[in-house]
Amino acid sequence: MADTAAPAAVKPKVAFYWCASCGGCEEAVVDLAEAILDVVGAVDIAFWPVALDFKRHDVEAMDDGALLASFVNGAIRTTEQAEMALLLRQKSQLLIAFGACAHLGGIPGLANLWDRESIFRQVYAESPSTVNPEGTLPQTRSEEDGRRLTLPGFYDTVRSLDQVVPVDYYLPGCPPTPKIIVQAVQTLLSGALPPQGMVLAPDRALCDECPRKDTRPEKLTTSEFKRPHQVLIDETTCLLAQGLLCMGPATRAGCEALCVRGNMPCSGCFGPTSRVRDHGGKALSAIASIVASNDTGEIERILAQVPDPIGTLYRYSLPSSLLRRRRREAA
Amino acid sequence: MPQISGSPNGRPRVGVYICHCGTNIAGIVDVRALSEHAATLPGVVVARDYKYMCSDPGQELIIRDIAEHDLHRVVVASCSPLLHEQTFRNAAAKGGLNPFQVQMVNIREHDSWVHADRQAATAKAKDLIRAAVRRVALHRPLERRRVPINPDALVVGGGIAGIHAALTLANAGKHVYLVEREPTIGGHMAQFDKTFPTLDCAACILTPKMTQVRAHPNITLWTYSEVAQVGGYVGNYEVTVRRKPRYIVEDLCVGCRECIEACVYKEGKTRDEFNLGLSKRKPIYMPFPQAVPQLVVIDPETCIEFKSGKCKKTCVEVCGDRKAIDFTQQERVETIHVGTIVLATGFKVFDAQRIPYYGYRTYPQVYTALEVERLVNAAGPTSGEVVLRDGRRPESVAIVHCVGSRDENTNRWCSRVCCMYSLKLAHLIKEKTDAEVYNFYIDIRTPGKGFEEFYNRVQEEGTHFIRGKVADIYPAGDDRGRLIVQAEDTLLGKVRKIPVDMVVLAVGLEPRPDTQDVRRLFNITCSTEGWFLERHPKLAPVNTFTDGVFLAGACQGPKDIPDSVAQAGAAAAEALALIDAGSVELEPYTAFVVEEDCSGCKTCIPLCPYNAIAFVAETKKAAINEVLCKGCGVCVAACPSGSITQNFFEDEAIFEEIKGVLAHA
Amino acid sequence: MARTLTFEQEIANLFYAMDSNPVQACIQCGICSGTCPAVAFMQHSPRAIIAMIRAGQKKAVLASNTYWACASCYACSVKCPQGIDVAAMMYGLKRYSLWRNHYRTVPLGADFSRRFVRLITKYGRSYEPGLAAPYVLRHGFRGLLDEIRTALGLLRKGRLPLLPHRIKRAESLRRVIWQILPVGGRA
Amino acid sequence: MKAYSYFPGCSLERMAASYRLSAAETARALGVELRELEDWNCCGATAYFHIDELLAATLCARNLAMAEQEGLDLVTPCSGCYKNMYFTRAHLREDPDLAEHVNTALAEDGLQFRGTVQVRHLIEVLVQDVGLPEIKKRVTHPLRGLRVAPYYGCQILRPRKGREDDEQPRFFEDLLTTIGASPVDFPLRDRCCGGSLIVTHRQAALSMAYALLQDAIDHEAEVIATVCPLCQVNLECYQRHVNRTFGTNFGLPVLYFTQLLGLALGIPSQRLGIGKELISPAPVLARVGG
Repeated sequence: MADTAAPAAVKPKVAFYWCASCGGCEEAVVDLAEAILDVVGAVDIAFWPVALDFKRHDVEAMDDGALLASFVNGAIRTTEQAEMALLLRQKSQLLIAFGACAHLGGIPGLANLWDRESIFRQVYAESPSTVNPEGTLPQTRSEEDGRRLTLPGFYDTVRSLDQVVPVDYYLPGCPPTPKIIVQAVQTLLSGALPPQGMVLAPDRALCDECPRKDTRPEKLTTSEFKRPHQVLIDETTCLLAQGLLCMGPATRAGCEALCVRGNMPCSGCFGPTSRVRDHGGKALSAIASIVASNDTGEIERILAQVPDPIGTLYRYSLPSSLLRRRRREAA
Repeated sequence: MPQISGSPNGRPRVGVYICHCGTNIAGIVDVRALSEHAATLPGVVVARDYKYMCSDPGQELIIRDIAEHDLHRVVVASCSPLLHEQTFRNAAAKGGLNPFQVQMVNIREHDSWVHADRQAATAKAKDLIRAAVRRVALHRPLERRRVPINPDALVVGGGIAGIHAALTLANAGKHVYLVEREPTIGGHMAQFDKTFPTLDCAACILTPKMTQVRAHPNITLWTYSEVAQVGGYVGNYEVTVRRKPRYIVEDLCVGCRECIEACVYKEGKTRDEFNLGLSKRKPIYMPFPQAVPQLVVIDPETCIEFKSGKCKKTCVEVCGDRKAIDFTQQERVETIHVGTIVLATGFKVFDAQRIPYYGYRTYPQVYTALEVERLVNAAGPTSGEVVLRDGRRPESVAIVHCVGSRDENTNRWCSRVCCMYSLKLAHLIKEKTDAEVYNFYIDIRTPGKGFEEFYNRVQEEGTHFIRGKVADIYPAGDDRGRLIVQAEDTLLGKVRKIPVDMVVLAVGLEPRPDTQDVRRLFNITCSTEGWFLERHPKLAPVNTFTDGVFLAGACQGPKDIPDSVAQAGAAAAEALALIDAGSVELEPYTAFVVEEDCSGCKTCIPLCPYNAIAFVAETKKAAINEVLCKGCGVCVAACPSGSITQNFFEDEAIFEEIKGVLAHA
Repeated sequence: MARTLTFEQEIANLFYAMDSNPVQACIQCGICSGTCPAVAFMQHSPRAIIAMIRAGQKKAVLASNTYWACASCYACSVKCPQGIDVAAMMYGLKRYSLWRNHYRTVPLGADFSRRFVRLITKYGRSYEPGLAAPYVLRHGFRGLLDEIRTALGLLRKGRLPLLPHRIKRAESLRRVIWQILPVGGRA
Repeated sequence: MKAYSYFPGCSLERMAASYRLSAAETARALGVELRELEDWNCCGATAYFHIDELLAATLCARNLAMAEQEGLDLVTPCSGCYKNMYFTRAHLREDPDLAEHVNTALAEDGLQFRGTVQVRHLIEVLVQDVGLPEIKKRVTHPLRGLRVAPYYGCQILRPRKGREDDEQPRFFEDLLTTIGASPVDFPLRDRCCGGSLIVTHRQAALSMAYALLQDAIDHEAEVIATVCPLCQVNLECYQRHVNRTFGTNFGLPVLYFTQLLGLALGIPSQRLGIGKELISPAPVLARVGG
C-alpha cells in the first residue's frame, strides 16, 4: 500500500527495526535533528514499525534484496526477533547492526547470567510487585474461550545480531552518536563501501580522543577503586588516575569521549577494537595491571571494590564475549 | 593464509621433517605414519622421516629439499627447541631460507617421553605437526640485530668467588668494578681458620689474592657499597652504585689503626660482626687485621660524635695532619657502564634458632660451626683457643650434622660442605683440646678429591661417629653444666644420651635474605629454594637467563672453595668470550607498537619489566625500544586495544596453531 | 588390572588422607626414635619399624608392640626431616592389624579401641569406668589396690560417673555410623 | 559479647568436671559466650582412629556440622578434641571425595559439613580474641609469686596448626604472667604426658608422667597448669601410682588454666571446682591468697 506512486528514479529503500533494546536507538535516529531531513530526503523508509504503519507482510511481499539497507537495533531475545532478522536479511542488500545491543548483545545480554526459568520465576512470581497467585507463566500458545493466542518464544540465551544472521556493518554505541550515524549513511549512499564486517567507527581506543589523555601518569597504580558517587570527580584529570574504573583504554573511539566530557567514566558501549576478541577480558587485564600491590590478599581487597565485575567489564558485550553466558548447570 | 606468488594453491610450500631420535621418538611414535600424514596436509610439498635429523646428513636433507622443492617454510618435529632450534635454523639459512621461517615441534619431551600409548602418542604428534604447518605459513622473515659490547665488567660480591672472577677478568686486560657490601673483601673464607681437606691456612691462601685485587691497575674496588639500580641490556648495562660513607677519606687513611687505639672507648662495646658476636669492637674499627682495603670505618650507630656531637674526638687528634677522618662524609652515588656482570653474592648460614630443640642461644654451650671457625682461628676472639664461654676447655664435644639441611621443616637440600667442615672441626678441636668428639650424622658425604681419605684420618684419630639425627639437646643437670645430646644410634637401634661440654651445630647454607631484591635488580630468576638459577644445570651452569649476567660461587647453590673458584673462573671466561666477540646478536622476538592503532593510553608502560616502553610526546603514542625488549609478551597481552604485536608470536599465527591442534584428522 | 601390593605400599596407602610423605621417603635418620617419649617401651624403635616395613617383614611388624605403645604425641611427625607423619603411620598400623584380626595376639590396645568404639556407637559419648574397669586386674595386686584407691578418691570427689551419658539423637548417630561401617558389628 | 559454639568433650562431663565449671565461669567473667552444642558426640579421642579413619572423621564432622548450623566457631577446652576436629576440618576441606562420603553419612542425621566454621582451643580464644590486655584489666586477685609450670602437652601444638609460635609457643607463659603468676622454665612443657597409654600401657604412661613431674619439681614449680583434661587426670590422679613405681614422693597439684585464671579474676574457688582434686592445691593457693 506504500509508495505506489513512486517516481521512476527511485530513492534507495531502507528499513529500521527494533529487537531487544530500550528504544534509545530509535531515539538516536530522531536525534539527528536537521540531519534527519537529509536522510529522509535521500532515502525512502520502507519499514519502520515505531514510526510508520507498515506491517510484516509488507516486507514479506518485497523482492529479495529490495531494500538497500536495514538498520536493526537490539539483541535477539525472542523467536519473533530472530524471524524478523532473517526476513530483513533476505530482503536487504546490506544488514547493519545498529547500536550496542545488535552489535555485541548489549545490556539485555547481561540476562545471560541467568536462564529462562530463573528470569520467568523472578519476573512472574517473585518480584515484589507481582500478583500472580496462580503462578501463570508466559506460554507461546494458549486457549481462552475457544480463541487461540500466541506469543513469541523466549530464548534461554540472548544473542547479538550477527549470532543469528550475517551482518555487513556495525554501528557501535549506546546509542550510536548522530555523527556516527550520519557518516555511516553517507558512506553507504556514496557507494564506496568499506570492507564487509567493519565497525563504522575509528579502530583505536577511546583514550586517543579523550580530552584528559595527557593527565594520565606513565606509571599509574591505584590501591582503591572508587565509584562515581563516592567522590568529587576532578573535571580535568584522567579518571583512572582518580581511581575510577574507566573503560576508555579498552573501548573503541568514535563517541568523542562524550561520557568523559560529562565527567563520567566510559562504560564501554562502543565495544573493543577489531584486534580484541573479548572486551571484558582485555579491560580486566588493563584494570588489573594498575593494582598497586603484589600481595594476594591486598590484591583481592582492591579488586573486591569493583562491584559486579561482569556487569562492569562486560556491560555491553557478554553475549559476544568468549564467556557468552554463565555456565549452565549440567542437567 | 597469505598469498605467496608462484606457489601452488596459493600457500607457502612447506617441508616437514620428522626425527626418529633413534628410538627416543620412534620407539613410541609411529614416525612413518607421521610423515604420511604430514604429506597430506595443505601446503606440504615434501615430508620425510629420518633417524637423526640433527646429524649432518639429516640437515643436508633439509638444505637439499629447500632448493629442489623450492621450500618456503620448514617444520622439524623432533626434540625441544632448546636443544636444536639453532641447528635447524642454521640449516635452513644455509639452504637460503630466512631462519625464522622454521618451526620446531617437540614430539620427544612433549610426547614420546611422557606417553606410553603408541596410538595416542602418534595421534598427538599428528596434531602438533598439523598445528605447526598451519602456523609456519604465517611466519614472517625476521632479522637478528647486533649491538656492540662495552668491555668493562662488574663483579658483585667480594668473597673468594668474586675475587677470583675479578682477578681473572682483570688479568685478561678488562677493566673490572668489584662492588662489596661489607667494609672489606674476603667474604666467609676470611672467617675460616683452615680449609678442608688439606688443612691449608685460609688466610695464607686468601690474603695474597685480596692484596692483588687492591693493587691491580684494572680493578676499581668499591667496598662498603651496594648496587642500587641496573638498567640497559647485554653489552650495555648502566649500573648505579651506592657508596656508603665510612667517614674516612680513603685516599688519606694509611690503615695505621692509631685512631682505633685512641678512641674514647677503652674497650669495645658493640657486637663484632666479623667474629659473630664472640667479641666486641669499638665504633671505629677495622673488621680484621688483613682487611682489604686497609681502611678503618666508623659506625655512626655507636659513635659518640654521631650520637651527641660531644665527643672529645681523640681519633681526629691522633690522626693529626693526615686528616683522614671526616664526620661530614655523605653517601655517594656512582654510575658506571659495563658490558657484563658476574654475580658472586654468596650465601648465609642457617639460623640455628629456627630449630628450637637444639637450644642455640638458649644454652651458651651450643655454638654454630662458623662461630667455632672463629674460635679455632688464631686471629679470632680467643686467639685460637677452643674454650667455652665460661673459659673452660671442653672435654667432650658433639658435632650435630645436617642442621638446617636435608630437612623438610627447614631446607630440603644437602648443603654439601657441612660433612667436610664438620670433619675438619672435629680434627681441629681434638687437636687443640684432646676432647672426645662425637659426630652425629645421617650420612657422611665425602665425594671430593682427598675427602674420603680425610674422613678416614679423622676416624683413625678416635673421633666418634654416631649415625642418627639428633632429636633433642637439654641440660644434664650435673655440676659441670653439661648438655645431653639425644639421638637414636640407628646402627645399634638404641637411643643414646651423650653428655657433652660443648655442642657444635653444623649449620647449612642458605640463600641470602635479600635474594629476591637482588634477583629483581639484575632481572634473573631463582630456583624454588631461592638460589640464583643457572640457564642450564649441566650445559650452562654459570649463565643466567639474562644475557651478559653470570653466576659464580655459592649464590647459585652450596659450594666449597675449590668449586667456587672453578665456577668464578668459568663465569669470567664466559664474560670474556662475550666481551671479545665485540658485539652481540639479539633475538628478534621483540614486540612493537602499531602506531596507527595505539591510543596512547599508557597501560603498557609500567608493566614492562625491562623498562623498554616509552611514551613519545610528539605522537602521544607508546614506543618500544627493540634493544631493551626481551619479548616477554606482557605488553602484548595487556594492551587494551590490541595494538601491540610481537614478532614470531603474532595473534594470527597463534590462532592458526590452535586451530591446527583442534582440527583432528 | 589387579596387582598385589607390597606390604610397604599397603602401609603407605593407609595414611593417604594425612598431609604426609610415604614411608618410602624415610632416610633412616632416627630422629623419630630419638624424640619418642615411649621408645623405651617399644620392641622396635619407630625408625626400625619403618625399615622393617620396607623390608617387607610384615609378620614381625604386626607382632611388634611398637604401634600400640605410641602415645600419639606427634613429636616424631613434626620433627621428621622427610615429612613423614610417623604418628599417622602408627595409627595406620593399628588399623591394619585390627582389620587383619591380628590384634588377638597383642595385649591391650586393640581390645581397648574396640570397646571404645562399641561404647560410642551405643551412647555417643565416652564413659571412663566402662573403659578402664576391665583392665584393672592387669596391673597386679598392688596395682589393683592403687587402682581402687584412685577410683574411690575420684568417686568421692564426684569425678566418676556411675552411668554412661546417652546423647539424645543416639539413634540417628548410629545410622550415621552405619553408613560408614555397614557391618556395624565390626566395631 | 562474642559468642562461640562450645564443645566440652566427654571428659568434662565428670572426670574433668572442675574444668567444665571453671571454663564456664572464666568465660562468663571475660565476656565470652559459650553456647554448648546441643547433643554433641564424642570426637573419637585417640582410640577411634585405630579403628577407622573415615568413621573418626565422621564423628568429628557431625559436631562441626552442628556448629555450622549455629554459624559460630567451635571452641573446645580439650586438646584431644581440638586436634581431632581441627584436622578433620582441614582434611575434609582439602578432599572433596572424603567430604562427600562423610556428608552422605551425616545426611542420616539431617546434617551437612561445609567447613565454614573454625575450630579453636579455649585458651587460644581467651588469649587471642579476648586478649591479654583485656584480661589484665579484669584481674582483681593476681596470683603473685605463684610458681606455675605451664604444661602445653602435645595435641594443642602438634601436629602443627600453622600458628606462628607452634614451635616455640609463649602464649601460656604470657597468660600466666598476665594473671600475676610466675611461669617457671619448664623444658618438658610440650613433652607427652602419656595420657593416652594410661589404660593400655600403664608402665610407659607412668614413666612419661614421672619425667614431667620430676622436671616440674626440678624447676621449682608449685603447681602444674594444664590445657587438657587427659593431661590433668594423668598427671594428678596417677601421681600416686608414679610415686609407688618410681619410689618418689611427689605431691604436686595439677590445675586447669581456667582455675588459675578464675582465681585471678576473683571467682570463688568452689565455683571453679577447686576441691575436687586428689592432691589438694589448697596449701599453695593459700599462700597467694587463693
